[in-house]
Amino acid sequence: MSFEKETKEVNLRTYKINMEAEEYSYTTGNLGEQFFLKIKNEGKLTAAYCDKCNVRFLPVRGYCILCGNEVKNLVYIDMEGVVESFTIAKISSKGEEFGKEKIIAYIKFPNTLGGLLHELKNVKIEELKIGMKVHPVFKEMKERIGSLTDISYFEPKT
Amino acid sequence: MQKIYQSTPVKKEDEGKVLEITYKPEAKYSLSAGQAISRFLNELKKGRLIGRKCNNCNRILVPPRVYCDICFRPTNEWVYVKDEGIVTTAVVSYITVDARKAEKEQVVGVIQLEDTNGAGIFHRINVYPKFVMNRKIFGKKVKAVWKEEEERVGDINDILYFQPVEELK
Amino acid sequence: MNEVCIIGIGSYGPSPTSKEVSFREGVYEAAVRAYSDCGIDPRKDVDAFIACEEDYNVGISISNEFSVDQLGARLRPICTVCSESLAALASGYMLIKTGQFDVVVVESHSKFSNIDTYEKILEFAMDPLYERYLEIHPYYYASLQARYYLNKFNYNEEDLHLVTVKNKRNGLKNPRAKFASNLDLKDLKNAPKIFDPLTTADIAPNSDAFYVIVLASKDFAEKVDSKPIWIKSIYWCSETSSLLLRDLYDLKPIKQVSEKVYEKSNISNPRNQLDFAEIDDRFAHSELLHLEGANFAKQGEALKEVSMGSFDYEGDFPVNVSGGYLSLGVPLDAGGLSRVYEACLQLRKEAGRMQLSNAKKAFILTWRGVPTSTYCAAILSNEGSI
Amino acid sequence: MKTNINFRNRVAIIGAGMTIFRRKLKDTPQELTYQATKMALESAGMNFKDVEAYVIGSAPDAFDGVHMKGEYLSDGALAHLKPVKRVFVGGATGVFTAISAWWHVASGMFDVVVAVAEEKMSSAKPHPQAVFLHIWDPITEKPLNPNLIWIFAMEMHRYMHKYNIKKEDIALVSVKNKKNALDHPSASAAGKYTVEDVLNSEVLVYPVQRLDISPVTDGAAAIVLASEKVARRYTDSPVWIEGVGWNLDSTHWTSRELAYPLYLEYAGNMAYKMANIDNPRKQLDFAEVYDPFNYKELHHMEGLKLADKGKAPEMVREGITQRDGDLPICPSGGLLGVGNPIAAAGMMKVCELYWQLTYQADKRQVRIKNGYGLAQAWGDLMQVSTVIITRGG
Repeated sequence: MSFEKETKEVNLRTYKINMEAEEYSYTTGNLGEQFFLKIKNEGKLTAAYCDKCNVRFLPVRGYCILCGNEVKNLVYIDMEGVVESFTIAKISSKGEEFGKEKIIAYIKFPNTLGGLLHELKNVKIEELKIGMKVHPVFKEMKERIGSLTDISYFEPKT
Repeated sequence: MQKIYQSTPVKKEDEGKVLEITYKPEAKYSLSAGQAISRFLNELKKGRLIGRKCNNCNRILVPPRVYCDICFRPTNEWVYVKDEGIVTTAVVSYITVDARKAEKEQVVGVIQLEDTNGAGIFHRINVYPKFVMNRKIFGKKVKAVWKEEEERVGDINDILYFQPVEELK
Repeated sequence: MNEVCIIGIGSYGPSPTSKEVSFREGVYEAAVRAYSDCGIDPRKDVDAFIACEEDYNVGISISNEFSVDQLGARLRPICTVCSESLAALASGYMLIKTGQFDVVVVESHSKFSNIDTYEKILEFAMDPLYERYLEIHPYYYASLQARYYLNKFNYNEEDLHLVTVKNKRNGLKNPRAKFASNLDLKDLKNAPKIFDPLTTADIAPNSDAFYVIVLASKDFAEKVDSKPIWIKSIYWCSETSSLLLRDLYDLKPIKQVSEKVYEKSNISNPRNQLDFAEIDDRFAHSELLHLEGANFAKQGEALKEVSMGSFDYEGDFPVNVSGGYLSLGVPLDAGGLSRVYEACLQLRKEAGRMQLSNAKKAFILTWRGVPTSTYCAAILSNEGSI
Repeated sequence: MKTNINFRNRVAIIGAGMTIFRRKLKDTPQELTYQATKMALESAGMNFKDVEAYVIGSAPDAFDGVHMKGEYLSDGALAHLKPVKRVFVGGATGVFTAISAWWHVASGMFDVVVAVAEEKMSSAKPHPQAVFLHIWDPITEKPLNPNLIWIFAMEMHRYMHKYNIKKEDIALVSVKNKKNALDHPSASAAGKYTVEDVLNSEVLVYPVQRLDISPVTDGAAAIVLASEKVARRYTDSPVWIEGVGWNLDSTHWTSRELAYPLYLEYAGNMAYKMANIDNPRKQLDFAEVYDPFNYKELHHMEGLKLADKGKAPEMVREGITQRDGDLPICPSGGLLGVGNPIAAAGMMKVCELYWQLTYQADKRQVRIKNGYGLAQAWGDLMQVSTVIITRGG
């Protein structure tokens, strides 16, 4: 039948489906759980620390990404980060325009591999600069759930 | 020595005590049904089953395909097939799609359609569970019971179920 | 050492949409073309099949189930490889190298037009704990890369459009390039930077496409009537999956795959020893990173060379004469096979208006796109023994 | 197909490791992948830096809840800047991951390759079974709202009907495997059960009852493969991969005879031919056939020609498949006893080949006579089988 083809829209069918679960609930791992609880309970950022390589890295996981040894400890890191790059986001992950654009930055922290992606606020677009220093603003204690959304945004150090 | 890692189990009674992060997925599609299945669905709306015949192996493929999977050549022609066939297997489900207990049990199975040379269709079968358990339904002829014409939309559910042609005892 | 070659290529598409076929029918169309290209019967001659696909791109969980019949693979060894399709091709290459297989078929396709919630599915590929919570279009990660590159090497944001214009114009000579255009710089200058600093024109659109490639051992290739294109070397690798742990200007995986294929093909000066390249350009700046990583330009100088015309059709080293992804569209993971297809046409001297006069050795570099760090590279040649 | 016994490059399994299998593990999918890989490398006397390439196996993305799961898991294998790819053939993935790693080494391209399989089934809500809805034909089957178990119940009932097999005989497989698993340190569903326990367990989809099924589980398992020259450097007792086979039947399962797995016969033939085995019943010392449901073990013994069609239940009844029988089947305890984190469960069976053939299986150890063991897995829409044959001892 590849030798002839129906082309009329009225005869061709499109079938709507989804392949969703209702929800996913992800465990965070032993070290990850501590990382998120430090944010929730203390308003502090931590990194995984490999004593063999003497490196700290973020996001945390129970193994060292450099040497492959197990990692069991977190260390507090200096929360004053540096903007490595930024963009002004207009489209959401639903493919729709945000009502208000968001400034998104990739932020690195002193002596730490990796970093975080987060929103920047309290800065004018023309003042945005790679290399600027920013720090996190946490939500009220009672609103925190143990997630990176417990950080409302980052803002420039004043 | 066998190397087994002692990962961290979460016991059922500890659910809710470990931190978890939730996410709601969105994965929606508008699938092109294509040449063969578009026609199949449109014919269901008319209360008919249609297949594609391969003139090389003489099978009628239902649901239809534009290619023959055995001969690897294009199928040759559209053929209407009877909405009757023989039950080759059947089961009784007591659970829903997400593993909860169903309010009412349901019989489903495979019906090999008549005169197709092997085409089977998966659907509900309207028969008492006991005839599944004693396997009396196996090998018996069943016929499709369709929705009313105005309720049909061109979907596999336009067939309500298959029903034995003769009463089982 | 037994050599491996491509003896048959087949495609249906690429095109912006393909409503007339289901994904299985599209694959069948491509398969028929590939098998007739080299005169083989899949029911008799093929030892193994590989389908390259991902469940959430197809819309079926365990999409492997639905990969069989349309390839003629019923009751045959067939499997799914979930990666960039050039990595799937590498698996076919390895199967033949074991000496246990003579003919292996590799399939990959995109039915992008079936996917209603593409952005959410891409977000679903990101780390569930550390990368999804901002609810932004995942392409913004590429935006961060683009700004970082421009800033690091002191370019203006508008300079990026040079890549876009080159590839969109190259595509005008390619009948398969449905997103080709005779855009020029001033068209793009004031375009809104939806993916700041990128405009939507600087981002390759996704497309529908179906590709089937037939691989064979040298022994088999000699027995059939075909124009074999030899796989001189092929390699693939990934960096950490965490995009937070990668640098924004990260050439490591690109260097790794290209150096590996150069080494295996005895290439010390790629720009001189190779004739053209098909390189991932799904974002305008990606082509630059990839050119620098693969050592076709010094770090920070790819954009300068683009502006000088070095990589044009008439330039000293043509890059993406097919029009690249910016003109062909990205057929999701089938991207690698789409580039293999274009390169084979060049090497067979069947490329029509875009035919290069001196096309003997091709370099292909593919990336799996955001959020991955998976890269694949291959060197193809129309000349046999090494 | 020119499948033959003349390997260009011989491939050995030189290490195996796994996590415990449990209903739910706190560790992330990446961490589980890491843990299994680390265990396998330790058992081989190797480190992450010694690995040249990785093959990842995992079943649907819809379980872990990550699209392009192979990319995500590769970080846990520490596959940084190394070739890594994921292979996927539904439930048959676990064994296939080992097969794919085999061709990486057998091609001569790599000397040391890790095959690691992971599955975390506890993430999907409300129940992992619900995401199985998406494996059916989206247009002609999914709208009937099928539960996963329906498909297997239909196959089981067809098999029972065709060969007149009794549920009591099928139940013996659950009893045997759950008992075998008492000796497996990773097991999550081991126990002393009777045929009556199985027959009295909750009926889910007649003829399938609760204890006919292996439980959904989290876990990971891995092996290390090496070329002959590297294997000889690390061990005096390599376990050689002698044959591999895989095969898929048509997508249209409703048009197939479900009572017999023809695709498995073909996959088995491919592997037997490569391994030069012409009488598997005599030549194999044991087999880890795939047992996500108890009837599947019987079905697969027949497809692998370890039993005549419809006769596998007799062998179980006569005790031939017990650990101390003539042909032990699933000495590990199988999926029914150890648990079923899909791809990881298949890989667990390949790990068992390594442990048995290197005499590391402790209380599970079977008698090794000819040195051949076989592992097999199965999946998709009752459609695919993967087979691996190893020799050691």
